[in-house]
Amino acid sequence: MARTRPRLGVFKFSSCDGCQLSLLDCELELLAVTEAVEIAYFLEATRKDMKGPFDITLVEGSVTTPHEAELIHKVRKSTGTLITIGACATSGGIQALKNFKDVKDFIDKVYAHPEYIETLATATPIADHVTVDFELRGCPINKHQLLEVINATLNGRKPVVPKHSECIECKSRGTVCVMVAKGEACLGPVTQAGCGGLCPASHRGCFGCFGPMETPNTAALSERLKALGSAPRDIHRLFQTFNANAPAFRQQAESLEDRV
Amino acid sequence: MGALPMDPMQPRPFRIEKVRKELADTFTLELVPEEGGEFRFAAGQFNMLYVMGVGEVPISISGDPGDGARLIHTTRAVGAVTAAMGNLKVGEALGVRGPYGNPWPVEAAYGSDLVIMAGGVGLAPLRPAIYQALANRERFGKLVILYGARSPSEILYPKELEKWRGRFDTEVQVTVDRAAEHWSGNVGVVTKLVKRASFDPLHTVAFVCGPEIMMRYGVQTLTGAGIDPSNIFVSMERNMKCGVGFCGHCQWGTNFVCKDGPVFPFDQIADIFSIREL
Amino acid sequence: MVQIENLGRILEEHPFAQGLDPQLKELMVGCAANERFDAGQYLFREGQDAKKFYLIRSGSVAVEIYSAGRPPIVVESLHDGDVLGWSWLMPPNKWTFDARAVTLTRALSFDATCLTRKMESDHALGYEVLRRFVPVMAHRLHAARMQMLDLYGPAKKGK
Amino acid sequence: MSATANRIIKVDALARVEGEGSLYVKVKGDEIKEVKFGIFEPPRFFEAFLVGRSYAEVPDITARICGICPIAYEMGAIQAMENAFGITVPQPIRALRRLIYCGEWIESHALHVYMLHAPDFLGLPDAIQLAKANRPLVEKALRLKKIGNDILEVIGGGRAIHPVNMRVGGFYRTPRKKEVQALIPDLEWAIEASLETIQVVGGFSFPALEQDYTFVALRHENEYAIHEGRLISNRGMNIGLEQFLDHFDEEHVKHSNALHGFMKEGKAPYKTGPLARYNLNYDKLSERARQAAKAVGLGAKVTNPFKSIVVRAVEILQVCEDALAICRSYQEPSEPYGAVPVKAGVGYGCTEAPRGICFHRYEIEADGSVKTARIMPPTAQNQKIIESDLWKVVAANLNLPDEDLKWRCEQAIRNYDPCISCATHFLKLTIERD
Amino acid sequence: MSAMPGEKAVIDRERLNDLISILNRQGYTVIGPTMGEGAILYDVVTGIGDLPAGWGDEEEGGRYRPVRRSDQALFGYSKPAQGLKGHLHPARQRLFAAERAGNGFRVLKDEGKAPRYAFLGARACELAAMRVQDKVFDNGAYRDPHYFAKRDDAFIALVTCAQAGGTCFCASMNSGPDATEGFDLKLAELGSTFLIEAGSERGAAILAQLSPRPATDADRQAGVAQIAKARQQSRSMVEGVGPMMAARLEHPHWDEVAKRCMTCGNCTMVCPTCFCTTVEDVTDLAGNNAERWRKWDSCFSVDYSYIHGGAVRSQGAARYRQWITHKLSHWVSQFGVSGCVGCGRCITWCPVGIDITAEAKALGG
Repeated sequence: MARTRPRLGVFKFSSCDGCQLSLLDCELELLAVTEAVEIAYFLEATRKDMKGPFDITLVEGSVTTPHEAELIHKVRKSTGTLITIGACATSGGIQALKNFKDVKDFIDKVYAHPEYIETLATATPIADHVTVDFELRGCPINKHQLLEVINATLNGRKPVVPKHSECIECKSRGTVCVMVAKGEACLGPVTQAGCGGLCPASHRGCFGCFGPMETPNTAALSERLKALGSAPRDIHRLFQTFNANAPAFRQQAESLEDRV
Repeated sequence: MGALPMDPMQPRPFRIEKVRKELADTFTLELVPEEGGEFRFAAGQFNMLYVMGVGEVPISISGDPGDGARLIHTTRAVGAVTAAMGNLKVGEALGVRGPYGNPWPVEAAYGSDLVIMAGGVGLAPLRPAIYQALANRERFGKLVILYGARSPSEILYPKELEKWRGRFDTEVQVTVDRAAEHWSGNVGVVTKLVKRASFDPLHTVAFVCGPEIMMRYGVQTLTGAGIDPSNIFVSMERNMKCGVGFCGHCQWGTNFVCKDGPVFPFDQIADIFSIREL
Repeated sequence: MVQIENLGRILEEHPFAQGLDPQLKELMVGCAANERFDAGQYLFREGQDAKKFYLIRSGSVAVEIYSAGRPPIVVESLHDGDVLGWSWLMPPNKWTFDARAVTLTRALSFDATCLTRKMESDHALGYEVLRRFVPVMAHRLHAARMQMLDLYGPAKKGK
Repeated sequence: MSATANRIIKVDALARVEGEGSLYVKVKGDEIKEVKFGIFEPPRFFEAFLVGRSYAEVPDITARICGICPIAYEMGAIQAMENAFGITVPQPIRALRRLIYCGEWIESHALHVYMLHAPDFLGLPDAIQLAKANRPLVEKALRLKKIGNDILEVIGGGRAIHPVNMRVGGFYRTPRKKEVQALIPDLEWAIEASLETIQVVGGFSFPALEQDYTFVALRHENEYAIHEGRLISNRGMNIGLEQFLDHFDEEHVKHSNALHGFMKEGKAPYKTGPLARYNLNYDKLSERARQAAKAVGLGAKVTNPFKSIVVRAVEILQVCEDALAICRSYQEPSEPYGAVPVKAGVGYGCTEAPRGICFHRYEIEADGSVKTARIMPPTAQNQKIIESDLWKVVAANLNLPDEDLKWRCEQAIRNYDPCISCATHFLKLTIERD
Repeated sequence: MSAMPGEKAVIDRERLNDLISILNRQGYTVIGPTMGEGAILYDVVTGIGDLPAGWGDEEEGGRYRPVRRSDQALFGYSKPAQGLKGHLHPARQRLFAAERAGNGFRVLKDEGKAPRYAFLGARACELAAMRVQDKVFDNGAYRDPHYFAKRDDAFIALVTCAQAGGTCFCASMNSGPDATEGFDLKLAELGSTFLIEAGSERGAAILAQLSPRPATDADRQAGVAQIAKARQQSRSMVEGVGPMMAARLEHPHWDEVAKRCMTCGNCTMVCPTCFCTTVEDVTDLAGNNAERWRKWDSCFSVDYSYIHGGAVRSQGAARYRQWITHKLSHWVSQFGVSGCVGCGRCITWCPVGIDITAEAKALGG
């Protein structure tokens, strides 16, 4: 059966561009994707500026400016399936570190004329502003998972994007656990799978690019990391980096704050 | 070495002969094997149904075990696979593995009264048992069908229920949770029907299928009415990925629901039936 | 009195009176009346004073809630052997539902004022009547909860 | 349209650049009143986040400044830390670093040359249309790009964007010999593909524009500088990294969320990136790269910014050759990383990102935490020179209709392969004809 | 000499090279212990030089370290980090491919040939684990062709343990350190020689080519002493654990464990008997080709027990209870054997060191 080509929009909010680059990085599959969907809006790839509505929209980045807070509602209205991609869009990303600090102080640190800068006090995930149909995690997202989500959406199936721990990926590929075999601090046991278990395979602990797994027992991991010799301040930083604003990581970092 | 043993994980394509919409979200498919031949099963068994590229789900068989020419499944669209199944059209194909699982012990109930209690789409897995019981009506004492649905418009197989009710030898009672005033039937929970049904509890076998909570209270009511737990059978639902005991997902206590069930005599599971998150 | 004898026999046959001491039964019969309702006729309506209760002998009765702008919703249907109404037992003694005969219904009704007086002066009767109402109420509560669960509907997606 | 009509040309959201930027040009008659190359990519405050973090975390955090050139950030930060702690890495580690950087260059340049810039020269909106016109070419381009990513994945620990394997002192894990050797056949193919690329883009027609630029680039005695060297210019500057801030600064202008870099001397704009590197390090290009450049008419000097696409193609060839040599001679280092003697101090790092020099300076506390951080990405440094190019392009093309002029301006900006996400801490085109 | 099954002989350690070559010649891929990245791992071995000579291991709850031995023993460790499960029951396995055909689809024949494995250095507990998984994948009604394509023909050269690892408790599970059946060859490393016996005819045929000499009484005694020493284990499984657990499905201790358990699933991944899998449907973008893959799953994932609407085991406590009660108790009802072979990997590789023997004791007390 021939299917009609759905229209795809790719939008960027505050981010590093890496997640949308993942789409261009699907080198071998990219042309197939452009055959399966009509890329109707994707600034990084085309100057063709076609208007909505879109059947599928990928949104990268978090909401950090008043303009973005407005724009996301327009994007939501013009799209069928809205898929957020990456840590920024799903938890606020690295720039959510400002949620824990005084932003004015930050602007002063970076810019000579703070009065030129328009920014919100927080960096927030897209789902805090509009209804999101699917969240794809990662800093950056895994391009295979991105293809899977697009593919599943086109084929009407549930994307295979597990929410269990990173450990299961590590063990499935036969990586030796760096926490057990080396005493490295690792967020793997509380982090959602998806990257493919990269850090432990590179002999270092996971630093949580994919955010908290389902039902993460961050307290138990903190206790173990302490026993392995991590200072509370180091554990705090571990939880407060790329998915600092994800509730489970945020709360665990907060619970360590009085000991930092 | 001779021919390789059949791979139980490989589906056989069946062609859709007929699609019937039963309720807003529930439909019945009539299937015939592409390779030809008959499909034999026992009442209460299920198949793993595969929609190409979408996935596979366990669905109980709801046709007549006496009729091997057509495989009949009634399904509610609740997830991606069942939704995709609902979009299939006559002439398209579906993968089938099965039949799997323990059936309703219809023959073991010969000589007794038979009470069939169903809730919602739980009537679908019981329909084969009803067909079988009706085909062998003379072998039973009383035959009582108690059915509860959410509302009059959500009663599954209403015409057949009416037909069965019209038989002089079968007691059919239908109740709904809520109704508008034009509904002249029963309103209330299905368990309420037990009290008014006529059967001899000491010589009765009961089959119960519906949502787990309904089955819990249903069994309670039936045992309360005096039926021995070993004569009450329930059909359980658990996550299944293989249907043959390889994937582990459907474990429930010592049981694999796929091969030890889905139909269990209640006395065998009474001790775990109410344990949470088991 | 022929009528009372009849009522006594009728009460005797109703599950409500099972195991009730004959003396107490007699006390109850003194407050009873035989009633008949045609299909569609209301036994009582919401908000009216609840001065009676009914033991249904035959037929079926729909317990309904009315809401403006939509047809009444039937929340339960009662049949032979069921007990209808307990609002007479407690203040403000007002019916909280409508009760409508779905088919020709015959019922034994009991006058609340009469029975309440007897129950107060004869605590044994009071105890026996209440003891029979408690399971009826408990059962109704349980059934209401089950209906509230909306068991047969498609499962709601978990978050 | 009368000669004195107001003309406003706006590009609210520039396409085929990394990140979000805009252009605003205001023309009255034949006189250009204003050219603003703006970056409305929201500010992300990296320098502020870094304060108080451990030195060890800085490479991973700075990687997130940019998904296009994370190596530039990771490596700049790593080398700055090593500079602060007095670490020199052994030769095999250095070679692996160059190899992974070659990967980023191949990926980024192939992406820019084919997917982002070439459609301008062919009058197409994007590479998808290019694929319709010449599918084998686009497939080759994608394979070339993929080879860059493959290097990034093998050396970087499994992913090309925000690789996880680089650390202060070396790598977390050094790849096995067979993993590196597996790259060789593809790199051999890539050399042929890059030669073909030079021919294809060398055959484009280039708008006339010659500029007398101040070029700034890294210079290394033994190689085409990528990740190490002194900073030199065509005006005689030759400095160590620690002197960078004595010569360069950046200012905050109203129309942009990115700071604009300038040379302190004369408060002058300067140019970094492929053209600067080519002009300053022509002698360090491989013989084959020089010959291939010559074959499409490129000598030792190139001052037409539109020819940057050809220079990028030449650079792809250069790094493919470099990468191949490294892979062929690769021996597994005895240790993946050396000791890190943490101490208080100041460290500088500067590398050639695909789009130009990326400078880092950190002050580190005795416990290894960051006291201050300063990062100057290439696109921020190039902002002033982009505006200068645009003045010339608009002036030379005032006869063009707005749509064509707009496109020409965009093309001129894309000469720089601006990476706007990184510059924030960067574009709408608005051309206003007044 | 010709070796009969059960008869003990002695070979020099260099003969292992011959053993590997003979197996290779017979078409087997030989899998054996190697010093991998950070731990001893099973991998392809082509000669004695690939074996982890002089390496041992230190293991305790949540901790593993490879350590140098004072000698050059080839099998001087307790057990590799992950067992042999991955070879017979791979983490990912394609079940079938399908392509659209007209209105329907066609299931394509899998032309792939299963690898022929010889396991050199398999431990008794690992052999026990295979025998447990055999029962799972041939449960009377159904036999899994994917598993048995590799298992039926697998050659097992068992090496008995010379010492117990820090987390081993096979002795109390009756699954080690020695085995009496199920192997083709059984070896025990005695210094520079191996005590060897055949357990099958094909084992005997190969043994005959290894220039064995008859074992002396001293050799046999050394072998017995070695097993006795390996039997000395610091951990043991509490007696009667099966019925005990079945009676304690509702017990406050589950919540205690849940405080420590991260539901990360490491225990299930390293367990040599854990067999659970989920399936993954893979399609091309146009939807014309589809594949169905089976991959390892864990009862610790929420999705594992998902039925429309929600998961049956939403709580960590329930998931831990499922794992341990299945392993130690329900397995016996299902398959007639315990699901635990006492290898102790779940203890070693639990990031927080939860100890199955300690939890069983705590639950029984």
